[in-house]
Amino acid sequence: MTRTPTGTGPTRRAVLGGAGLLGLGLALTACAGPTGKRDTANTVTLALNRSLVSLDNKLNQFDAAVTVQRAVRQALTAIDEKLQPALVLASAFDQTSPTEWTVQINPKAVYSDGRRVTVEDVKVAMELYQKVEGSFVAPQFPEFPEVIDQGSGKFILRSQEPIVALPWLMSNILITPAADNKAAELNSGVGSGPYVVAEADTGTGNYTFKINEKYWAEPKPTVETVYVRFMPEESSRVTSLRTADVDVIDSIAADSATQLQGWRDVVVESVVGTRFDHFFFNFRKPKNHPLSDPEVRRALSYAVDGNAIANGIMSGSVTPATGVVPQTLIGWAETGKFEFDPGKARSELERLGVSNLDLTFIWESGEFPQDAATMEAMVEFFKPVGVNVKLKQFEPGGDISKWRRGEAGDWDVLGNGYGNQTGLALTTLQGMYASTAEQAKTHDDYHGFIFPDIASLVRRASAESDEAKRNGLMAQAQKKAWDQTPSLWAFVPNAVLAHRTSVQGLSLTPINSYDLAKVTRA
Amino acid sequence: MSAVTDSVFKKSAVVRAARATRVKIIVGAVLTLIVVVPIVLARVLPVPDPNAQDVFLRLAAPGTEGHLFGTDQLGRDLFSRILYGGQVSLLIGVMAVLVSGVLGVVLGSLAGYYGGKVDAVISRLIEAQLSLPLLMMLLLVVALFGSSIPVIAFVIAIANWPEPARLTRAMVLVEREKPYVAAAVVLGVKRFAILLKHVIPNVISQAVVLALLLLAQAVLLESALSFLGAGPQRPFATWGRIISDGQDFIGSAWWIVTIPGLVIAFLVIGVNLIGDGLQQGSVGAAFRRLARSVTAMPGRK
Amino acid sequence: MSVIDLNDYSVELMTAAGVLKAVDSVALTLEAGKTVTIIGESGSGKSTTAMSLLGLLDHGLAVSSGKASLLGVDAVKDRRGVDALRGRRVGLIPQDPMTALSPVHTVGAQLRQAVRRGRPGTSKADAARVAVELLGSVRIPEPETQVKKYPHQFSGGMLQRVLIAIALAAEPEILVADEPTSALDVTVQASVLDLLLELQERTGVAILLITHDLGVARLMSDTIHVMRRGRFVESGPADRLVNDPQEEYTRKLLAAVPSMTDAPAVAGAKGPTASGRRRADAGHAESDTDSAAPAAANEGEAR
Amino acid sequence: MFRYLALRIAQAILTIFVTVTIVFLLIRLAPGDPAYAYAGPLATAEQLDAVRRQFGLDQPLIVQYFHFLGGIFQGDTGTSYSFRQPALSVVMDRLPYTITLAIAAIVIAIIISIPLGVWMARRQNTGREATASILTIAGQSMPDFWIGIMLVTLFSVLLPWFPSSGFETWGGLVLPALTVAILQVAVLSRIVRREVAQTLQAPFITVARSRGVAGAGLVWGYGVRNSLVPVVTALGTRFAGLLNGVVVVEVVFGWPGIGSLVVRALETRDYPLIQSTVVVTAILAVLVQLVVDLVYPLLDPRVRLGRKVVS
Repeated sequence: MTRTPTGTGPTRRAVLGGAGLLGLGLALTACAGPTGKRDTANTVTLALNRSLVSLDNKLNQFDAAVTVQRAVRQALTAIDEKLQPALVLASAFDQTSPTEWTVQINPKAVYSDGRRVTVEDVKVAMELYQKVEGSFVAPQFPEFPEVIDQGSGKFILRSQEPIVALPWLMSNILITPAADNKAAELNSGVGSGPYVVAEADTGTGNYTFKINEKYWAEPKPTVETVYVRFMPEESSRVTSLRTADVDVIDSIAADSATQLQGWRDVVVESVVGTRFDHFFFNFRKPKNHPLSDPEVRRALSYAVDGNAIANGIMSGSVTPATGVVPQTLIGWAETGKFEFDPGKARSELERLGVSNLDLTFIWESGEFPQDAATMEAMVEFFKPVGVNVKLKQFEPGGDISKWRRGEAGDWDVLGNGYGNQTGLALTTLQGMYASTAEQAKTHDDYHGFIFPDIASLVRRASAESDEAKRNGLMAQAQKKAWDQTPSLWAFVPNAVLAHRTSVQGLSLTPINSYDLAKVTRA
Repeated sequence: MSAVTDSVFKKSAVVRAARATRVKIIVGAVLTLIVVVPIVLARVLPVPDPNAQDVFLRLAAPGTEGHLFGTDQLGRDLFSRILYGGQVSLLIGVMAVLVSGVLGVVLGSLAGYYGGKVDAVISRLIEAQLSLPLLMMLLLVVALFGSSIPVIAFVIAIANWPEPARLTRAMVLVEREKPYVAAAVVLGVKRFAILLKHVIPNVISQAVVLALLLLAQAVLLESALSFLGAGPQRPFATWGRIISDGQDFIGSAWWIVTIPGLVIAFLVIGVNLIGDGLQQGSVGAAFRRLARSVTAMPGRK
Repeated sequence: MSVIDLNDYSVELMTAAGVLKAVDSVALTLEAGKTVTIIGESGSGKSTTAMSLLGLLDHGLAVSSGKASLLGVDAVKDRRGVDALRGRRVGLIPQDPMTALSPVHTVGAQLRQAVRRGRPGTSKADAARVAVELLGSVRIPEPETQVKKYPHQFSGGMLQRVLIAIALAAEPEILVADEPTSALDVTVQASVLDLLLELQERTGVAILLITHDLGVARLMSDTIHVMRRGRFVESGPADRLVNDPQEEYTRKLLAAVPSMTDAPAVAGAKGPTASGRRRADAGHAESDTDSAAPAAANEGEAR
Repeated sequence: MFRYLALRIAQAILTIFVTVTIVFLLIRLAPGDPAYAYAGPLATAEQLDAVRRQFGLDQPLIVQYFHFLGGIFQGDTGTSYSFRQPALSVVMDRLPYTITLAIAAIVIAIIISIPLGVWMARRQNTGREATASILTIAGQSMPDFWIGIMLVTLFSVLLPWFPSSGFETWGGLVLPALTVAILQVAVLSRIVRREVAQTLQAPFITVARSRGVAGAGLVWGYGVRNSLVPVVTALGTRFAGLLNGVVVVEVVFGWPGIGSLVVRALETRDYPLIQSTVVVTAILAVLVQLVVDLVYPLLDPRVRLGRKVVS
């Protein structure tokens, strides 16, 4: 025992007091009690799989967050079950000329603190959405229209080129009082939605909403309090639903869904989604590289057993793609089916003179349910074809984007998911297949997929106000993209939601969100 | 005619202590061998390929169609995945023990033998290491330098070297005072040679027990790291990863999570029991007294 | 009536190396008010005999046999009986005072505990008062303040006095003194022995003394048993044994005493006390105790 | 006594300084660029440069280091990339949860391990003690995340008694605290057994028995009371360890403590958050160690009163 230097020490009581106080102080002041106040009378608890850092979607935008964000803030329009733009803050939204849309703000629209929704609010919101770096919403606008105030709540949205999808795109611009808005994520503050933020704890990712007494629109919300909790582990979301600690959980894997199907007072709802998950080739390859040849890409795609993935690993919760964008989107065109024939894959590769090919697959964990398992299955699919596949998994938020921009290591196939919040095929086409050479200069293109003819078709379509002509242009663009075999295999996952039977009125839309105002507690 | 009959003798403290030690070592050896032997013989045993998948036989319960432990989310045989996964876990564990053992013994003996400034520096390092938030630091290193097997083994070694260092230092402190060291000095043997040839060999014998305890700790640490995602690259799976992947199927396939955990527990309990048994046996007394003289430093155990 | 009566008493120790007969059929009787001493080199089994008799050896280690009666209780078979005697009718004075008291309890607390155990029914206040008196009776200055002190704040000699006070707290009929002065330096030894003699005289307590120091044996004992490798080599009245040893071993033991006539006159601890005069007329010259115990046998058992 | 404390405090500051510097260097040496983490997947090239300038990542290492050290003294350890708030406030928001879990676990551990340890010490080497010893070794040998998952499987999935995640109701604390407590009970009971058994061999125990002190009075009054110093030291070390956030258990239970926070911070290369967490945990660990050192004198008069010999 360390022999301490002797000396006249303080009396025992003094030392006792000192140590006791310090220790106790450390413990007591910093203790935390339970966060949730579970009076289960008229409340609903939602469990999200990602931490909802903000309540307006300037930067990140993931499926379930839309439901919560739209409960507090609203946009001029909203996408309904049939993926059409319904009017919300706007009482009129008409295309008065190819490059101009005239919009009338609904006179009844007021914020939860009584302030009226003004044109200035829309103007400031549009500007701030552009200022946020890496925003998910901004790149979907071919260009940002100018807001011209016409007085008494009326204004014109004027752009250089016609923006056919403007009503759809404006559903993502959430409106906040101009004075309170900032070029950053807001995790509290005032909105015009059915609920107001009573508590926001970004530390734990938990929020508490109360009914907005002054809600201007119909239907009026009936559930008194809504708790939003962050639960990253899917297994704990599923078990919490069983123990009724949570009422609604979303984006759950097929296996959890099948587990919950058998459970008495739980209902699983699913609808084919608008997200496109695929194993996209890296197009930034030198000309002589085998992967630059579409026929080699086609041959490789024959090795993938789509049925085993769709109905085995994902037990039927996804639909194999029959085109280059989800079949649920407006303007989708069927371009062909994926084929599974390892023999044909081997013979084609031999014909094309490709042997002992090494491929590197990369993905960010959590991109889509069972992503890691599917990637491990890919390794096995390619063994009989004589292709050696190596896997590289990235953690969420890690530096995968550096690899995707071609600024880090070389890779061949990327497991990627591209969400769609507008319901239009145009938006996904613009995002994935319409990159320009100029964007490639700063590595902002979509993995080197640069085909000027496809890009010009998409641009012409987005400016074509006549629907039939527009769909024709888009069909051509999709056919051309399909012929390039952009991905090994692709699928459209169902939007899946599970909730306790005591909670009703959850009308799940393909963009994987629902209107909280319509939710009722039995 | 001694009054100590057999029945009396059997209840004597000494006999009971010896029996308890023997029981521990036997139970420990059995548990360890049950796990280690199949893992080492994995290549020879009639075990299916760990990566062969049958997607339509996924999440099958143990015993279905010859799968002893059932199948995982890709229909791969869980028994063979645990065996091959075990090879990596054991390899990492053994490598970590070797590195931390060597590092610990070298630094420990330097500190013990030369004392003074050398001892101060090394002891401060040991103390600083104990106050570092261990798992955070390991995760940081693995997250930043990639998760290959050597990196993980090295990281676990970094976590475990203070233990052997402290105990070796204590042993050397005692050995140094012994007459044979003084005699060697008189004979003009250089100080370092004395340390190397005489002092360390004496100390090594007691280090064997320590190696077992370190192996147990290394295996636990490796499984925690790979549970948190810091394991070797996919599709290869160590125990920790099998459990973390299996978490999504607790409801429908409880065995994916349960069995690998049991295997880890069996191995680590076995190794700990052998270590504990040896510690109480003949080596015990001296070893324990030394260990206690070391508790002057804030011990971790 | 004899307070201790041992006949053909043996103690066997079960060690890793097998069964070891530490005490081999010894015989001994201790009369009330008398002092019997067992003298022998370290490892001769003298302490084992005493400890085993008091039931202080672990049952998993030591097995006693033969006939042994302690105040009428059968020390071999009636373990519970012996337990009841300890701290009431039998007291022990340990060898090394420095390690004999719990370092984290005050001297007073341990003394009060002994008093309340020895004299059932004493209230807390009375126990405190008796404790202070006892410290006074063993010649400890300002007992009121010493009572609140911790063992590590006392010297060896003072601690041994405290231990004697503790042993006497229960007014025992037998005091077993296991090498009470071996750990003390010579100057302090004399005062402690003197205290013991005085207390025996006053309370008539019987003393079983264990020592390897011939000087101490000659000074204190009525009967002496010389012990070697677990057996009594020679027993007899103190004077007869010292002056006319029969056994070869006893003679060798006595010869080992260095006869330094010009030993430095050691200042008595507190000058001649009353008992000092008693000893003078009992024929033990003051100088005898000064001569160091036989050098050979004085290395004290390594604790 | 005070000189002893001053020495301990100086050592503590040195340890914190070393810890913080190691973390700072580790993060900067490793590959990976935080700008990407902050700017998000679709950021353009000049947006990335803007981010690097904003956080001073383009400065030379030394400048960043002194900026970082300066920041610690003013309580500003940078803005967290993923939370977009001062990193220190994010850590302090979650620290109470880790402390609550640590206290709950250590209280359970104390209540069980001390009586268990004493019970084992008194029955050294009997059959029952051997089984108890093997059980405690087992408790020490099971991976804590696996214990957590098993408890969730048993008490949440099969028998829905306790919540399996988060801390909404007090029930939420039960499974995580139990998971952490099992390992601590295993370790602490073995320490208590070893210390008490060793104390019971001490000479003053035999002398106390000679005074008739026996049974619980002897084992607890003298045996346990004299083993408190090593036991309290072990308790302090274990508690300091727990305050670093039992990372794995927090991840399994989605416990909003600093353990699970740091795992996310590592994944998202959130350097300011990693650094802030390590600074806070290092200070906490050292604080608890100081409290334990303060408690030494209370338990051992030899340390408190020094050596004033009464002769």
